[in-house]
Amino acid sequence: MSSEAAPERRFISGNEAVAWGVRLCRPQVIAAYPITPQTTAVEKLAEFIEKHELECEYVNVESEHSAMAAVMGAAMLGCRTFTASSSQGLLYMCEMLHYVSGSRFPIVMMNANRTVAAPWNIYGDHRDSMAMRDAGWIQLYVENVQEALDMMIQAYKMAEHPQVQTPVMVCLDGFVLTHTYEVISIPTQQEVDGWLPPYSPSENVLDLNAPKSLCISVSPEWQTEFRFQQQEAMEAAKAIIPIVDTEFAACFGRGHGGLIEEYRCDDAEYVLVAMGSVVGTSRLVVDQLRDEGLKVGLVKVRFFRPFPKQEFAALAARVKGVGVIDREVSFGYEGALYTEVKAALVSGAGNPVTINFVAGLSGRDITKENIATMYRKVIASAGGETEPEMQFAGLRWEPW
Amino acid sequence: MLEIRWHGRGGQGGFTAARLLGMAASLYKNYYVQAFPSFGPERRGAPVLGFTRIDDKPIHDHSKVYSCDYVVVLDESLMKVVAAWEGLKPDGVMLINSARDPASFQAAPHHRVYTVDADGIVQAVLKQPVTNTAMFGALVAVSGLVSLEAALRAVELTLPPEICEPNKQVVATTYDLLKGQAVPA
Amino acid sequence: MVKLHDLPEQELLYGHKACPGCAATIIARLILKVTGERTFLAYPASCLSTVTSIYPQMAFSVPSFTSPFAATGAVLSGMAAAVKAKKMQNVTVLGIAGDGGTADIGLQSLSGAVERGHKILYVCYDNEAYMNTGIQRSSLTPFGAATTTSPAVGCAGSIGEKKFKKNLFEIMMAHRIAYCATANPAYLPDFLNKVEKAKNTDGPSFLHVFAPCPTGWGFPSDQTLAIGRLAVETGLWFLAEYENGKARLTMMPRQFKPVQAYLGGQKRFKHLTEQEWAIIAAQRDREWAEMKDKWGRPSKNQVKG
Amino acid sequence: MSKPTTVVFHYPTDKTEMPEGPYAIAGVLVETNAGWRSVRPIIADDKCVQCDKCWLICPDGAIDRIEKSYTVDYDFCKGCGLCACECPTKAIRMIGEGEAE
Repeated sequence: MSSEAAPERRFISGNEAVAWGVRLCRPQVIAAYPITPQTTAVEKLAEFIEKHELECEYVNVESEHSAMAAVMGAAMLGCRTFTASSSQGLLYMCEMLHYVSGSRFPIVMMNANRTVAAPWNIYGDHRDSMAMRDAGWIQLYVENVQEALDMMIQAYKMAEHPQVQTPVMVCLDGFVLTHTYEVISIPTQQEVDGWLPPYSPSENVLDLNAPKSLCISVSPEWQTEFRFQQQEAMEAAKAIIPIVDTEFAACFGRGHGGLIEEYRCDDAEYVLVAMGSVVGTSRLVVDQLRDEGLKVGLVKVRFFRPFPKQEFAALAARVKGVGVIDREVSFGYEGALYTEVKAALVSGAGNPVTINFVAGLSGRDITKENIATMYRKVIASAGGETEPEMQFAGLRWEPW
Repeated sequence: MLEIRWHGRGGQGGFTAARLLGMAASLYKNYYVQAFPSFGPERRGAPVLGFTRIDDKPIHDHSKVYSCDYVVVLDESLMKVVAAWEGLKPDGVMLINSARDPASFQAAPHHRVYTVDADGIVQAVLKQPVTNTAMFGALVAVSGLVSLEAALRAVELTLPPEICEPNKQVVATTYDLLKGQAVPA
Repeated sequence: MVKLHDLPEQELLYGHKACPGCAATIIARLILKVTGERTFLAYPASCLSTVTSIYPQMAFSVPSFTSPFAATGAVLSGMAAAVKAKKMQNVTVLGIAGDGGTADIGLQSLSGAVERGHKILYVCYDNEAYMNTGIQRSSLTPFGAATTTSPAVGCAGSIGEKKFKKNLFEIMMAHRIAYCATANPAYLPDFLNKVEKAKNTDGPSFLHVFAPCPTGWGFPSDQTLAIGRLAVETGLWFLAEYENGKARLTMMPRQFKPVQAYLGGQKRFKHLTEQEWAIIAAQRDREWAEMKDKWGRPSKNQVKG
Repeated sequence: MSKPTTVVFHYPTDKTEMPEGPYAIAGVLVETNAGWRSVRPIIADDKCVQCDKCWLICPDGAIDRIEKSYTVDYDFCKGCGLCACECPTKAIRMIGEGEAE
């Protein structure tokens, strides 16, 4: 079925799209441990390898911690690598995430966003990856299946960029994206080979001819300087991310934006900020409310790290109200995305009202009605009505 | 946008039917499509759902399906245990795998109800009680959403090669059976 | 067979900051003489990482990496997969970890790596406690040893560690590993031959090496190998290997010296009385009876004590 | 003899001189261990039988074997005394650093 001649239109799930995206990047070592809802992505990759459609070593590790450790071992020897996880698995990997970013290996992983026990639940929210906020990884959230595939390919380009050398985590909403089938375009191997050259590692690699010690111990006298490098790499990534997308669009005919994507924000007075699959549903609500004459817009946060601070600072001057949808909550404070957005808004001119909507926890649907209500609450709040700053959307005993 | 809900039991291929329709629609008129199962661990025999969304514009909606243009029930016994009519639009279509007369199912006045004895057909052709392709063929006939050709091509592209031919035969059979009954949408 | 005189002059571990008389560094240095320059080395957080690789003083001359404490086996798996993916020939993927990094926090990762059959050489240098963090008890700390978390404080029944150490050699055998052995740097030809066998094994290999620690055990720094010899002579350390699915003892003392000959020379055991000596000797006799029963007598070309 | 020697290490003075990530060139020594020692081994060549034992077991690799003779690298010898203890012919004795001056 795969054609070398032209991009192929296919009806596949988000996880299969991830597998295709990874396959086209020709990784040399993959290590993964199963967890719902990530599994069908790595199963597909194992199948590609078994069918000799992808030349790659697949390591069936015994834990997520080992999955990341194994791909790190391979990355040390200069291999392009991939792993994937979710939820408890991502948290079990936590130590390794820091290890990899601090060691500066450009590993790419997929996270199927799922909540974290307890209570036990296999469905989607952003609690897992948000808990990994400070692990030093570039974190991006996709909206649909096509973007999932495209961002796998872009992820390697960003991670391996000489000024970045930082691992990338591509986040897909569990089930809603991982298990949903959509019609997408799969680029040809030739196109991807032309756009993404084979990985040529930096000096930071184990080489028999030029022996080095990697991931060494560093005394307090030097640790700060290595940490400064990580921050500089993230800052560099802010500029490189939109360039990579522009180059991708020039080659493949579609792009997805920079750190954020604005939807109908040009003259918007009230905006919602969201990440992941709920962005798509929110677009429909924006259209609907615009038809009613309301000046609403939508900001899709594509990258949570590096965070689009300047973009929100610029937005602050233009809008009267900002609502932020968080699919997790930092207990004792507020949603993590809200905290970041609010802080970034303050750094700009203007003083929009802000409301945090905690919604879509553990697979709870965020309906179009929920989203419309959020807009109306932001508008009301900007008009002087009292609204709690932080609200759980759609609690069973508080119908929206 | 059209929304279709498929009722089956774990192992009956209800979600495959949802995908077959999506695949056929994407082939037929380059429609935009989405298909997804009722999320979660699948247990053989337990009632499960599949959903198909079809539109001529890109589908951005990632919320659940709350109202349906079509409901397809792969297993008649489910009619007693699930809320099959829930969310079916007033002019919506209900299609049930049953040897009984459509009138024997209590429907709201505007609902159009079709039945097809998929069990009997697949028993003869597939020799096993998997009714997803039979109900897919029947839906293609009553809805006119896609052509029979697109439906058969979708089977070829979705199912393993070794079971393609008998399933195409099943699709064509139920399609022919219901074609005459179809009311233009 | 390794010819000791033919080992290369080249020092691949040099200028480290280990305590004087450290057996772990004797072991690591000699292993690298056998595996040579074409070695990719991973070592977890341990004395070995602390004394060899603090920026910018790098005591290893082979490509090396400080691996996560819990994941040396997995890191080696990834390195071995990369060696295969890159079709590299004639290289050793070597891990050297302590008893805690191997038998406690690293055991799952090691088990996975061995079970999957990667071509790796994993060495556990066993100094019988967490020395790098200040001598805390591990699952390989022997009965009666005082550590900072199994202290002997002088009140009744406070004898230090109250359990016998677990049998890592048998754990590895249960994996049907391609090759594994116990060794002791006080028995150099036996030790280095086992290293060479492990290096040449097509599959996973594991060495459990006795590593007396002057600082943690409390003995003079010139006694490291003398203590190592006494451990074998008293029957408190056994020398064995497992290959082709069969285990055998590579040395069997004809008669054991009294356990106090070994215990008496170390501060960590100084609180023990005849009562504990007897318990230790009885356990030793039970274990040896079992080993002889299961694995038979050493073959005739092996050393007899 | 093939082993690292101490070098004058150029520490980065600017961010552009930093390695890209926490790695370092293997086998680079910036300081010796001579200061650790209060006693030092002295090898009596007339008693030495060239058995290699001291060269093999030195934890620091601080005994150089050149042809058939052995010399101690006092830059890296920590004075543990293991060589003296293990020497089968007692050709090595430990003397105080003061005595050596």
